[in-house]
Amino acid sequence: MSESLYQEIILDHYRNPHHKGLREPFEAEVHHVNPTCGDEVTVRVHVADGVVKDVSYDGVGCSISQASTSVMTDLVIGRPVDEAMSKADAFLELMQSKGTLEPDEDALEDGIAFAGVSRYPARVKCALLGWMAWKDATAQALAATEKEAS
Amino acid sequence: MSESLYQEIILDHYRNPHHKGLREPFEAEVHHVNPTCGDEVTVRVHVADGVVKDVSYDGVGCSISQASTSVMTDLVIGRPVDEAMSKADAFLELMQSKGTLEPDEDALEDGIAFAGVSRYPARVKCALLGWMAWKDATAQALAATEKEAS
Amino acid sequence: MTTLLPDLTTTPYDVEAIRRDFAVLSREVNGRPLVYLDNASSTHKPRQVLDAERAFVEQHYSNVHRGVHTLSQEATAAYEAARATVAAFIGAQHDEVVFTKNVTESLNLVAYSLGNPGSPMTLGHGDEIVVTEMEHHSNLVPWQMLCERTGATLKWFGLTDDGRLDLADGVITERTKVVAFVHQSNLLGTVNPLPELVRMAKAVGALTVVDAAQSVPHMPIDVAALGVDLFAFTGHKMLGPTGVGVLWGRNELLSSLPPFMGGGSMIEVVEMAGSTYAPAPERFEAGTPAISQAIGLAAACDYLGAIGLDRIAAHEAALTATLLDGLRRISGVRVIGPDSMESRGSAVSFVVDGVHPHDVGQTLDEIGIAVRVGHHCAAPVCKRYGVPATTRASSYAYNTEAEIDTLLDGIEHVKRFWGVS
Amino acid sequence: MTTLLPDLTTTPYDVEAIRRDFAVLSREVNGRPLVYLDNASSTHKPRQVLDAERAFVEQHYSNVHRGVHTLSQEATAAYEAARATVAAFIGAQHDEVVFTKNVTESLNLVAYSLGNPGSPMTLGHGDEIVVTEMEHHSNLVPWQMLCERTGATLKWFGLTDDGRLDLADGVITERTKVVAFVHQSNLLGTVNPLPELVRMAKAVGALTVVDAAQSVPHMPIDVAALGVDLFAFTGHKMLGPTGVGVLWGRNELLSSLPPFMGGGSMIEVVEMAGSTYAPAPERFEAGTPAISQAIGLAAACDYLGAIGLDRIAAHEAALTATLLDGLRRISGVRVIGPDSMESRGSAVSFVVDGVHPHDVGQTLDEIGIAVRVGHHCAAPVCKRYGVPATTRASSYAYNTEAEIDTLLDGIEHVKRFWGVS
Ligand SMILES: Cc1ncc(COP(=O)(O)O)c(C=O)c1O
Ligand SMILES: Cc1ncc(COP(=O)(O)O)c(C=O)c1O
Repeated sequence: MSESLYQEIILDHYRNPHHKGLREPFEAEVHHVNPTCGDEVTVRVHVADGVVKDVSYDGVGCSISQASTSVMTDLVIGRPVDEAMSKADAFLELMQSKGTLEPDEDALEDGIAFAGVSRYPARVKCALLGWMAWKDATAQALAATEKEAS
Repeated sequence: MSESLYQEIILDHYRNPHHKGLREPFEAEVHHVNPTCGDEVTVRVHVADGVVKDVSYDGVGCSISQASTSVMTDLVIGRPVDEAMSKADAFLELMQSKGTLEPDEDALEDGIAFAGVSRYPARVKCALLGWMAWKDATAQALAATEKEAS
Repeated sequence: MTTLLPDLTTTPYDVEAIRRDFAVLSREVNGRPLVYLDNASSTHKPRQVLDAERAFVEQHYSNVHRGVHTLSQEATAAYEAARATVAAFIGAQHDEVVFTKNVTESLNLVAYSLGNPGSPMTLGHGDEIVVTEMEHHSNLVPWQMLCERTGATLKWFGLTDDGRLDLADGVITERTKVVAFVHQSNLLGTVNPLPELVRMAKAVGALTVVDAAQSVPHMPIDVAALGVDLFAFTGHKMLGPTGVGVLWGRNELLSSLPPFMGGGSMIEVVEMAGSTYAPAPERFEAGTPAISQAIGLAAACDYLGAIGLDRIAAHEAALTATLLDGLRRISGVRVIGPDSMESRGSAVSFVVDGVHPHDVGQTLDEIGIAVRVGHHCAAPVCKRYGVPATTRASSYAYNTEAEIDTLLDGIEHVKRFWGVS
Repeated sequence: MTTLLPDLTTTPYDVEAIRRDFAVLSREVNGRPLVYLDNASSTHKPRQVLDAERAFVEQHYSNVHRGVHTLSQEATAAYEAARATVAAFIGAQHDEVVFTKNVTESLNLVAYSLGNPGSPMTLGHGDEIVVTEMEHHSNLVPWQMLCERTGATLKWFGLTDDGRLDLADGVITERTKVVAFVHQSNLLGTVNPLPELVRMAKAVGALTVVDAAQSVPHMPIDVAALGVDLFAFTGHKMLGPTGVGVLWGRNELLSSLPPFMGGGSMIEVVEMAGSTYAPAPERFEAGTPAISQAIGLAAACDYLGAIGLDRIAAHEAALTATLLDGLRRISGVRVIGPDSMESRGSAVSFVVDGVHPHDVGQTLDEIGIAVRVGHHCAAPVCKRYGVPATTRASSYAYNTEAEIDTLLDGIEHVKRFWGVS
């Protein structure tokens, strides 16, 4: 099953998710649901000095949504928000590529294991669930910190 | 064009309609319209002693509706209402036969020329316009005379 | 269980002959022969249906109802003959069948018509519409929307733990105007007690509306004998094309309802200041209908009729019994819906402990097995049984015992792959 | 007149090659070669369209949007690719195209949505909806019904004697909420001054809704450049299958409108107590869509695109000019609609003095010529011009000059047969 959606990397993240669990401190928490399959994720974001200090999460869902959220935390934690956002954009682009894009391993690291998912429109939403929640939470966190600052 | 819808009999009645024009006396007058093609007919009925004494009419429309109304008057005027009604039923049956019925010349006389029309659903309504108006008017005339009698 | 089935040995059911009519069934998926068990979602179409449509389009096509030229007459005759065939298939009269685009439109048609000016019932605050908790969204959302438009209240029958309707007292009351329910649930497989529901509705003078999307394809139906008021189903679940559905109702009832969509063919006299409408079925067929699709659906009815709905039902029952038996033997698998053959159809939903339905479905797909995963457009049922989604296998006339065995083996494979065995 | 046409000699238009793609065009009717001039009612479908549908159904069919299995992914991809093709055909974005069953549904969708709870406009007494006197019933009756439901008032632009809109002042006012009009009249052939109407509507902030059933098949359209709000057309008039239509609107606008029909696929979260809805286009596609028909329509767009809409328009213009010229030369024939080539399409309505349109049409059919007779679902236009009905000849990409000549000879025959020459 070399063409399987379920690359070893995905299965590893699914079985042993990174950074899972809800932690403090955080400036924003969001809850996203994929209504077509019931997958849910709660994401907390802690940003300071323009850097993603922590992302913690909890959720239920299929292997793709769980593994992709785990990979996402690896990719964004510790990075400047701008850089993390551009990774999110790169992942989004990969997911919308319908299998036509050669993924950039330097940028996406373990995320490249999801390239095959882009051929399965029904699963793309799963792969994006955690990422979209993170983007949403980060935007809220930035807005909240700006408000405090002003 | 031996299979033409336009049998000589139909063309004759169309060119020289029988009993056309509105006359007195009459107990009921109706106005029927075929909304899909704008054909219209006004029919007056004079019944007495259970007999169709006169049917007069005026109208505009295609050859089929005009000729069929003319044939109708030939068939019903002077006959007992029951007998006329059964002619109307025979004509209706012929029209609904989709070309499968052998028309009864004794009963329908010139009306048999319309047998071919039954193969053209869009024209069946034309052929029935005058007949339906006559049935309607006759029912009203009977109701009116009964009321007077009672 | 076997006593429930007619004797298939005296009239052998030739599933292989049937399969040859469906091109896709000889396809491979991921290197394995396709095992198509997603029939509750949609069925494949035999070449007889495709041929009927094509022959019509290539030789007799034209718009219907509006012309005197030969093609128009032929097309009208073919379209009306299709209506007669579909009507006969459910024991109905020709003028009782309205063609729609799918059962969803059929149900929306009713929900809109009943709330439109001229409706024989006035709906407002205090009036109640009753559905069930096992409705497909297509027989739930239209009623929610009708209630929102009119101020009526939506009520529903809940479900028992074993996937049946809980026909509790007090749901149907003197205020109930409409009782709308699914004949056979697409998620649970449950066949609902239609006579009982009709009796309860009639006792309070409520109109009955039946979503028969999953029953008409799978059992012989004599709609005239059911005592229901309106009855709707969809072509693509019964070997017919997409794009065509049906609403059945007695002509007097249909012709007493105000129109749904306005436009060509449904009118009588149109003036700028206002219009009058044709009687049913035309009243509800605004615009150019799904002409060739209606003809395809009639061909599907002929095809099903030639096999025999009773024999199809028996064939499915045998497959379903095998499937339920097999699932019972796999640990960690739970059926959502009736676990017995009593009053149930061939749609079997289940969950595999520890494996998300998406992963069950995808892993089965990797070995060529097509099942559906998700909430099957019946989200409240998932909620009721505390699952986010289910995996559903649903068989039809062309499935085989061997395919059910492949599925059962596949579920064992799923458990191994995801390490839950 | 010829200066209006591009030079067809340098890029020869191969009508015979096109004709070979349409099986029915080599058919005989009443012993004569079929001359099909009823294209404004519906067009025939080339084998490329039929083949595309069949290949899909035989190898990749499944329901869309709801599954993870391979067929379901393939079917979804094919359906969404069809949406993208249709969108590109009119210069639109993928998420701006809603598939409906026909243009009639597209227009009813808008009329219902605008009156439903959550509509961005409130409609009631004092509000006005403006149409024209040349609307097809499908763009008239839905607005009459909306006015009946909401208490709004219907107003309309009248017609001039030569078949044009009379853009009188005072029809559109500050109270106008919607201006709905036909782009090209199916009865008169008139192409309406769309920019002018859009300007008038925008000046008062009214929404524009365009019935493009007769324009999209016959002229290149860049919908994004038109400045209209909602734009609707139908598949079967542009070489596509029956059972599929389109509504175009910018995604922001579509997603701001409340739903029309409720059911599967158009929802986000469904609970018994209430539901939320998906964004457009899904919001307006309740139930299983016309999957294979959308794929057929995309194939039709590809086919038309390969010929070139500008070249088709030029070809039709040449045929129409020949027809109008010829009709002018026959005494006792009167064209209803513009008698010049300026801003007119290929639908030409006429009356033959002394012969009822039914008899004109039937007599032409007896020599193989298919034209439409009646009010063409635009009864108010007939009334305006004082005729009960008209005969209408309408050409398309596959018609020939020889066929127009046959029609003109046929009209002479009609006159002789009915003794009015
Ligand atoms: C201008 C116009 N609008 C609307 C329609 C209705 O199209 P449909 O029947 O496909 O809904 C037609 C064709 O009948 C038309 O010509
Ligand atoms: C019970 C039931 N009702 C309604 C529907 C909706 O059918 P359609 O999508 O053809 O409108 C379905 C299938 O999806 C169904 O199973």
